[in-house]
Amino acid sequence: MIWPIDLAILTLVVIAGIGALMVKDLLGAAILFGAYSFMMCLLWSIMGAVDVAFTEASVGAGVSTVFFVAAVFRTSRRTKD
Amino acid sequence: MKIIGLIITVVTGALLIYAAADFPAWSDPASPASTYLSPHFIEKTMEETSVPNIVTAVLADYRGFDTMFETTVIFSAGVVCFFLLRISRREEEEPETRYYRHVLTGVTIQLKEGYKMPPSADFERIDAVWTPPDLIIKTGCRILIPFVQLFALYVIAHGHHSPGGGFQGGVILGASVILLAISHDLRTAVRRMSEKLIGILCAVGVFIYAGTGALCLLLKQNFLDYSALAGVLHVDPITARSHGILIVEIGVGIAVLATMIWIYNNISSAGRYRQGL
Amino acid sequence: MSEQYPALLVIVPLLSALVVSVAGWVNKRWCFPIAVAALSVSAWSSVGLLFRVLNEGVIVYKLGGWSPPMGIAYYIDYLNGLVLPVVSIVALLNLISSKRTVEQQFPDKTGPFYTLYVLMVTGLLGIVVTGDAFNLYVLLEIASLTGYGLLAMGEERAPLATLNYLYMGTIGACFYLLGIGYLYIVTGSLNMVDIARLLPPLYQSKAVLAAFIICMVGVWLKMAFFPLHAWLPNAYTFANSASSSLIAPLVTKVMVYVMIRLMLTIFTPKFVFNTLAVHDAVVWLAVIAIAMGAVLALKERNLKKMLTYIVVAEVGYMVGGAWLGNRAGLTGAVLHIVNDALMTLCVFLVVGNIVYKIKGYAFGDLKGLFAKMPFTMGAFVIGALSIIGVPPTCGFFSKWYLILGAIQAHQYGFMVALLFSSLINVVLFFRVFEIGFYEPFSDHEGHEHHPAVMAEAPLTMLVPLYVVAISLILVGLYTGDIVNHIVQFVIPKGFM
Amino acid sequence: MTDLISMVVAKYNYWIYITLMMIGLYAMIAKNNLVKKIVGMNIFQTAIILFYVSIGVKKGATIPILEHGHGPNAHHVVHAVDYINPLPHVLMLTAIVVGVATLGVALALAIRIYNNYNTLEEDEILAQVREK
Repeated sequence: MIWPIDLAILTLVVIAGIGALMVKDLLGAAILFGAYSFMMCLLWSIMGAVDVAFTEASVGAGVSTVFFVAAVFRTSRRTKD
Repeated sequence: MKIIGLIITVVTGALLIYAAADFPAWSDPASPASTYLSPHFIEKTMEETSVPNIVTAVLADYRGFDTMFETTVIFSAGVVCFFLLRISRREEEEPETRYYRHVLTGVTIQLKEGYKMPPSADFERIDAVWTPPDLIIKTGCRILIPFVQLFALYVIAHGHHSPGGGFQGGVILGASVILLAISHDLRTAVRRMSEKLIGILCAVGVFIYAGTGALCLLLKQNFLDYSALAGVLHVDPITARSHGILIVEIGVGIAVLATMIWIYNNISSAGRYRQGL
Repeated sequence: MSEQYPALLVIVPLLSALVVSVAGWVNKRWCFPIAVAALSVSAWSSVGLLFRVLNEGVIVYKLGGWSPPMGIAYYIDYLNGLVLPVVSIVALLNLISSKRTVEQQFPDKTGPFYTLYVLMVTGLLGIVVTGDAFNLYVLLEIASLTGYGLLAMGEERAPLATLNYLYMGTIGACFYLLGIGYLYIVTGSLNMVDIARLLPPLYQSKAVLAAFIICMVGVWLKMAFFPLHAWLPNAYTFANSASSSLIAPLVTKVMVYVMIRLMLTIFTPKFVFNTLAVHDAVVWLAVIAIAMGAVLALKERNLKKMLTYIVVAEVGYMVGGAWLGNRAGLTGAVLHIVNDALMTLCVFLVVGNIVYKIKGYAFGDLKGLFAKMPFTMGAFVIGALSIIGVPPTCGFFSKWYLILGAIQAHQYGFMVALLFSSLINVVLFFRVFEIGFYEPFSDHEGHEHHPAVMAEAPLTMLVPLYVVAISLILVGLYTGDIVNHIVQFVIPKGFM
Repeated sequence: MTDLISMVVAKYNYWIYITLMMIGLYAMIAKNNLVKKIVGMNIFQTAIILFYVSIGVKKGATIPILEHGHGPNAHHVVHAVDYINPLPHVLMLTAIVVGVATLGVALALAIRIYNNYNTLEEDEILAQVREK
């Protein structure tokens, strides 16, 4: 395991997670959530959980983000927090 | 609410940090989790099931019962989304305003109160909220989709030897149809895979899994004991386990494929299939 | 065939849920008979299993032919042997009774409704029968997801109430999952019996303590134990009556079963009552739960919501009884799982009948109901007497054991809370009787009809209701046999 | 002090998981927007998955796919220390699936609520409910 990469990804995971919750636009939150999932997937593949990482890449970063975007499209992008 | 949330969060976090002190060191090969059950799986999987990918073997055989219910969870999510969102057929058959666009000139025609236009090559039906078609996106996706689907089939079939399996492959297959719906429109995707087909495929996928288990039951073995299939498949019991895993992975793939499209269709159109994302 | 009962119990409903779902697309009329047939098979196998447990003791069924702890196994002992028939029979009776309501409320969606219904019963039966801690989580999620779907179809406020339930339920299930992860990291096993075998040397570990607390909080969230009950009343009140009369009797009771299973099988009473010694605090929490449930129920002017607060109070009975840590208390708690499932089913079926005929359940809608629906209200009286705890109905006997346990454990606060809540229940139900009996019937425009015309619910709704009402009395009369032949074997050694 | 630092360094994955879980839990309780709560719920679930995956990691081991499974070199002796613990991975595949299923149901409910009240802010919805 290469620790600088590891540390960089861990930091990005936390930043993306907080960003998804802070941003004042639901579409932005959905996309940041996709980024969060993808960083998580990288983290797991570093840890050797290849099957889990593969699933997270297709489900978390792929289909979940699409669901979010579709739901935001059907409702509203507006948010107060 | 914010203060209560903060208090609950801090208390939970403190409890978890307090407990983490007694964990075995991280990545320690001598921790109980690594020495109790997992050596059996790692060392015996090959001789007991003949599947090199240990995760696949444990997923679909040793803990196959979990995976069957995992597929059922996805299936029930699909049914719930349909149940909650889908507008009933009677309501949808009310006369609607249709929009048609002349392909060459771009003139839009509005037909009220259920009038239809006879199918012709000059006019295409469009949504009320219409965005101009992007040639690059449409063509790009049309080229991409077959390759995505080919890759998905590879992922399902090669799950015994490499990361992947029914679930990941099914999601990718579903995503290819969702891509079609996004790049064109929902109506195009629904024309390719009708709602009824999707609804039946979901159930069929889970049925393949549970039915394989029930077949083992009928062949006088315990539920999901694939070695019972040896007589049916004309192979030895260990290879029968490997084949049994492949069969259930295909079932998972079908169920997940259909459910992902189903959930997407219902969410993106809020239950009215006439217009979606 | 009888050695395959444990598999049939869960597999038959699962397979038929899939068939029902396909039938919903082909011909809707087949859905209901298939669902009834499936749940009848489950009920039959669960009763068969109970008799096998009585004759042979604990049954172990290995799924996939892998012996535990490698694979997943079912363990059926006296505790889940008793709970299984209750779950399957309650679900079957409610299914038959709610046929008309479902056709009235979702004419287009009967297929998905019955699919979700049968899947939910599959999940609940699986939770009760499984011997694997992680398998329990997966089945819990099936039961919850289908439950969200069923509850959200109702009045205008139902989706919001259900979404709140979904947040709370997800936190609860995730806490349970996390607790199992903590146990896995220190023991390396997921099988309940195996974890119990590996745990004793680790009782002083902080990780085990945290695992216990997290699991308990998760399960309490799911069963709506005070102060984590906030999601329950709205979610159950605004749902359609067919779903609420399935979910209100079963979900909280099954979660109480999971709590008792965690306490007795995974963590063992030695850890819970000797190493931890927090049972006094939990019993006091149960006292507050009962008192708050009763007081909040008193405040409601709406029959269904009043009943949901009674459900919250009843959860307090069972949690308190289980945490008293003695023979009588645990007997009372286990008996109350059975009794409360039947009592709650009885009163919620009555609400279902009233909603079917009157289209309302506020106190104002109940005027003159004894004249209008005498048979329905007759069953309501039996259910109400049982909840109050009048002998010979079954509610009296479980309450008797609970009070006995409270006295033996010197928990007089719990005893007072039980008596107080019985008193409040008397007030609650007699207020409803009074409105139903003395006030003249009036329709929504306020025109008084005198005398009210009898408009009883159809026979398909009345027969299951009366089966439940009579079983309330029968279970009460045979309480002694149930305790002597089944419940006393649930009590672990060393309980006084 | 050095003890503390070495403990922090040795288990840093666990600290990250606890941080993410706290973020998710706080968002689920304190956020006002329904979709934001759903994002928080997903972060909460992924944090638990991260915890499980961290259990499985083993120093000096490779991914849990046997080399030379079939072919001439098959049936050589497999040593457990060479491969990562596969069991948590299996469990977490299931948990990811449960997560996406819950997400679908939650979004469907959010759309239903939006259709009823025309907003996703919880306080605005409650204000509308109180008015009626």
